[in-house]
Amino acid sequence: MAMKANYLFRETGSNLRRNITLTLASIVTVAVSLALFGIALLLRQGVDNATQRWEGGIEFVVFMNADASAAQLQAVADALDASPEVAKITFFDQDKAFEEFKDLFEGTPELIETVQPSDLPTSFRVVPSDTDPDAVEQLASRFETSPGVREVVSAQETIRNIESLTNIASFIVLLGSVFLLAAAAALIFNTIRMAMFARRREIEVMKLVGATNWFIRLPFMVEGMIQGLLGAGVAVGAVFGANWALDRYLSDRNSLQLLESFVVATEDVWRTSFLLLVIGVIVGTLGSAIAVSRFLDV
Amino acid sequence: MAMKANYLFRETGSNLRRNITLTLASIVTVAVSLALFGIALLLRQGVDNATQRWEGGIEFVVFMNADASAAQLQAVADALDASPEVAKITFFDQDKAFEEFKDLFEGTPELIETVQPSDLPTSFRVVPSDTDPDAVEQLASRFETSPGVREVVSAQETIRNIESLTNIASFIVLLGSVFLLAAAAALIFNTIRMAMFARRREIEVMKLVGATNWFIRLPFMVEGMIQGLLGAGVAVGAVFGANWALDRYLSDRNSLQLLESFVVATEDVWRTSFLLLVIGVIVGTLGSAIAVSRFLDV
Amino acid sequence: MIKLENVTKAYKGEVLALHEASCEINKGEFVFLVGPSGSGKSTFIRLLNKEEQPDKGRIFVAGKDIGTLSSWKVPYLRRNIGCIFQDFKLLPNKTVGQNVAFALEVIGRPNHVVRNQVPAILELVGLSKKMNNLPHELSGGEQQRVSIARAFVNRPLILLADEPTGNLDPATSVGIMRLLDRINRTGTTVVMATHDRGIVDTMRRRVVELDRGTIVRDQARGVYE
Amino acid sequence: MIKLENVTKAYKGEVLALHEASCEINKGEFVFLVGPSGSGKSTFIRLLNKEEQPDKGRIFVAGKDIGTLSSWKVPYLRRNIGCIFQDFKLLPNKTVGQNVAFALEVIGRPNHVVRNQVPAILELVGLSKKMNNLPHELSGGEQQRVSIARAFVNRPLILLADEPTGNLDPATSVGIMRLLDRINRTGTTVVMATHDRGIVDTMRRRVVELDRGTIVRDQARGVYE
Ligand SMILES: Nc1ncnc2c1ncn2[C@@H]1O[C@H](COP(=O)(O)OP(=O)(O)OP(=O)(O)O)[C@@H](O)[C@H]1O
Ligand SMILES: Nc1ncnc2c1ncn2[C@@H]1O[C@H](COP(=O)(O)OP(=O)(O)OP(=O)(O)O)[C@@H](O)[C@H]1O
Ligand SMILES: [Mg+2]
Ligand SMILES: [Mg+2]
Repeated sequence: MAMKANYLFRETGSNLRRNITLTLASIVTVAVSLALFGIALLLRQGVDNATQRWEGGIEFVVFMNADASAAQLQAVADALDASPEVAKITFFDQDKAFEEFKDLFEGTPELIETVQPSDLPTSFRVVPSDTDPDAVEQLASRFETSPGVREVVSAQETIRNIESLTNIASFIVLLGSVFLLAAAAALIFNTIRMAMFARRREIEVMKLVGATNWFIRLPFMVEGMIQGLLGAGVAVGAVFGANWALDRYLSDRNSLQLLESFVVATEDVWRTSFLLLVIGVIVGTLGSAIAVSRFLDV
Repeated sequence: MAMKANYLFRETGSNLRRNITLTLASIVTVAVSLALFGIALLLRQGVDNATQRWEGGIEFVVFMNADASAAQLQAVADALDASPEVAKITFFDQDKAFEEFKDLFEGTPELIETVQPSDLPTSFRVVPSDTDPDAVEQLASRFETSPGVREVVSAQETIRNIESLTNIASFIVLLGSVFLLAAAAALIFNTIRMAMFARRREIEVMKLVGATNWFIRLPFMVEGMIQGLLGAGVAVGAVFGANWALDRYLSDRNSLQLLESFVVATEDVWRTSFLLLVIGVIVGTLGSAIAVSRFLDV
Repeated sequence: MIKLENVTKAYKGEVLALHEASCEINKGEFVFLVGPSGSGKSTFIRLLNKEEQPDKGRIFVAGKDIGTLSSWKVPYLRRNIGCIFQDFKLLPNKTVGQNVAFALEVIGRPNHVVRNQVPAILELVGLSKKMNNLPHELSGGEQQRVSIARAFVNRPLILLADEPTGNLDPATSVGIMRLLDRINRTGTTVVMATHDRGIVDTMRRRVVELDRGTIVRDQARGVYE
Repeated sequence: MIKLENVTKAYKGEVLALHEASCEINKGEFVFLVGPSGSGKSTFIRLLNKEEQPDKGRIFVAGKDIGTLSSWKVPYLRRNIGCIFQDFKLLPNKTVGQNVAFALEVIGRPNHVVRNQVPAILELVGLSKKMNNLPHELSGGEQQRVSIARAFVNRPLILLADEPTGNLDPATSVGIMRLLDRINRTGTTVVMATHDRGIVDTMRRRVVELDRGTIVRDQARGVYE
């Protein structure tokens, strides 16, 4: 094939510069498409996170009377310990409860001011080993009548609703992201084909002067790769931006502990970004290669 | 301007046919972009519907004992009637409860077989006039001790969670659809500009032969309009398809009453479709007009 | 009809394509524009068409200073000027017939006129059979003749011809020159850039010679050199 | 070197561009291809380049039947053939220098060769100053000369020239013909389609005349007609 690297880079560079309209068009298309896809992926990640957190959070809380004696506390703790269905127990004394209260109401300091640790009840947070809601309820009800217990609260109804909600949300987002990926592929390929169409005469002339298919194809592929990379780069920016915006939106409203679970780990954002770059490069390179082939048999 | 309609239609028709690659490219772009936007709009409508339904559904249920006497029933009914905070009461006798049960478990007929109407408790569904969860709870608790009442169930916790969830879902979808509309506009304009770029020589020649700007522009605008219309048509098809798929998904799982509220009214689908067609036509026509102008000053 | 006053045109500020050219062409004249390759003949013609703007000097066509012409009036100027371009400039997506018809449709001629005139003019340039072919399906000479037909078809006041016989064999060239002559006799002003010594020497019309952008000769009833 | 055996080529099944043409051209010959516009000269040349396929008959170039040539070998065939196209076929996005250099880069010539040869050949066709211009910034004749330079630059075995002087003034034409003659004398086979009676009559080489696709004359040391 005997193509000199210097020819390749010169050729690619000047093509990118000269056909600036087409270059920009391709980059915009790749960027928009991949940004949509990337955001859909993150959303799905968020939904999964939330589901996991909530499922992991199936628990019940045994609230003690404020005047429960140490012996009563110990008795309840022992009973919980002895139950094989209990996976984990956390004792929340008044200080711990106050900490949690402060976390929850971070946004409204005036509320925190009015509350004293001693106003809050002590409680046991119990994580059952079997997360089946019925089993949890049965377990919880056993402690309702223990001395010193004020109330046992389990959130089975909520959990059932939330589970079905996140199921459907996750499904919709998955569907959406697959659809977006297909749409992105169609749009990007479309754009590359149009760019090639505008340059079909040029390709024809190259062939007539004795250029082999690879000699013509390679600069187009490198060009496509760079466009894909740049477009994906913009998309990555958009994804980070969207993630940041969501973060902010959620932390503005963080009185709702529920929503915090939507936040996606930075690691996930990086992984998604990497995926977008790979897709961008592959689509750009292969798309160009395929699109140019249509005009190569002269 | 003196352009003959027959010239206009002939010109538009042959342009659409001859530049089939560009025509298809534009249609695909419009279709994909508007389909995404349309689906986002419907999703938002679904989320809104769900929110509304759930909010409208803030109610509590007073379950009576199976052996409650007619007098007890009447007493509870009267007490509810007399409360000014109650907006609406529905009495569910055992037949009605059974109907509801059948609706809920349509998918699992074996379950329906095993249940008799007499197994089900009678109940009052109470819709309070004030939907504030605290007020509802207070109202509900008043009936807990009335004779013949087995249990009063109010869903305040669930409602609170769901409200915050739907709030965020609605926000995300709104953000998504605005983003998609912007992306769609960018992509469509992009495509039109590329198509024009491929035909800039042609436009130049027309100008040199003495064609006025409008004489050149008009066929391009009609062409753009038709492409926009066709693209939007495909998008409308996709929206109907997506809606149908969602409907099916939801009705397959209709044991979850909760999700039914996601279903979007056919009227909404039609309204969205109409909107998509209008956007398609406007973007196609104006986009072409603007894009062609760039090449008109020769 | 056409007047150039000290017209200078440089491309990219370097190449002097036309330098202080002054020249007056009367209604009904037939002028040959000769000169070596790159001497500015096409530039001369493009300036008359307002395809290019002069850097200096003024140009009058049909009594109007085209330098001050507002841009929406340019199409109306061009409708009075038939132009045969050196590179033909045919519309690639229109058939031969449609290309020629386009020049008539642009000025709003009724359909029946278009339907009559187009085949007649194609007959005249010997392309009746190619009416429904696309330009890329024609030989070089055939494309050139389509360009000629399009420039003629709406009977312009002025005809600018940039090497209209460059791709034609001698016999066809003679036919085309007869046609140009006939058109000129009906009162149309003709400016024709050419390299064809034979044609210039046979016709014996006014010859304007350019050399590196300067008018070096302007001779009535002249020869090629 | 080149042999056509009963070659017939029809476009779209109707237009007979070439009909039962047989012709043998030896290594080192110089052949003029003449005939009226549309008689099939360009088609003849395009068939040798495998730009078009014949409908019937066989074509041999450099001893190989190019009808049976597998498609990946076509570029290598074309590298032995320099071609001056009637419509120039320059790459619109490359400068004059890059257009000429492209023909060398395609065959993998080292950089220093490209850097030497390109300015030399442009000097030869009189375009040293236009090295860094884009094709659309050139006059018709200048574009034609770039096309000529590109066809020459890699010293092909065969040179196909489709009206290489159509846009050139007589003086420049003579220069180009001298160049073609010189190249021919070094052993290159030249096939040139032309309308220029003067050139054919002066050079007195073999003349093949086409008329509506048929070879009507094949004369050694012939004249235009
Ligand atoms: N767009 C342009 N940009 C830069 N230079 C140009 C441009 N158009 C023409 N030129 C230069 O201006 C000079 C005159 O060009 P012009 O086309 O007028 O020549 P010409 O007399 O028509 O030549 P030919 O007989 O070869 O057609 C040439 O040197 C050409 O390279
Ligand atoms: N792609 C094509 N499709 C249909 N017809 C074609 C095509 N190319 C050429 N022709 C026709 O074939 C005939 C021969 O064309 P060709 O280009 O070989 O003529 P030529 O001798 O080169 O003419 P000229 O001197 O005008 O360049 C012409 O009648 C032309 O219209
Ligand atoms: Mg010129
Ligand atoms: Mg030809």
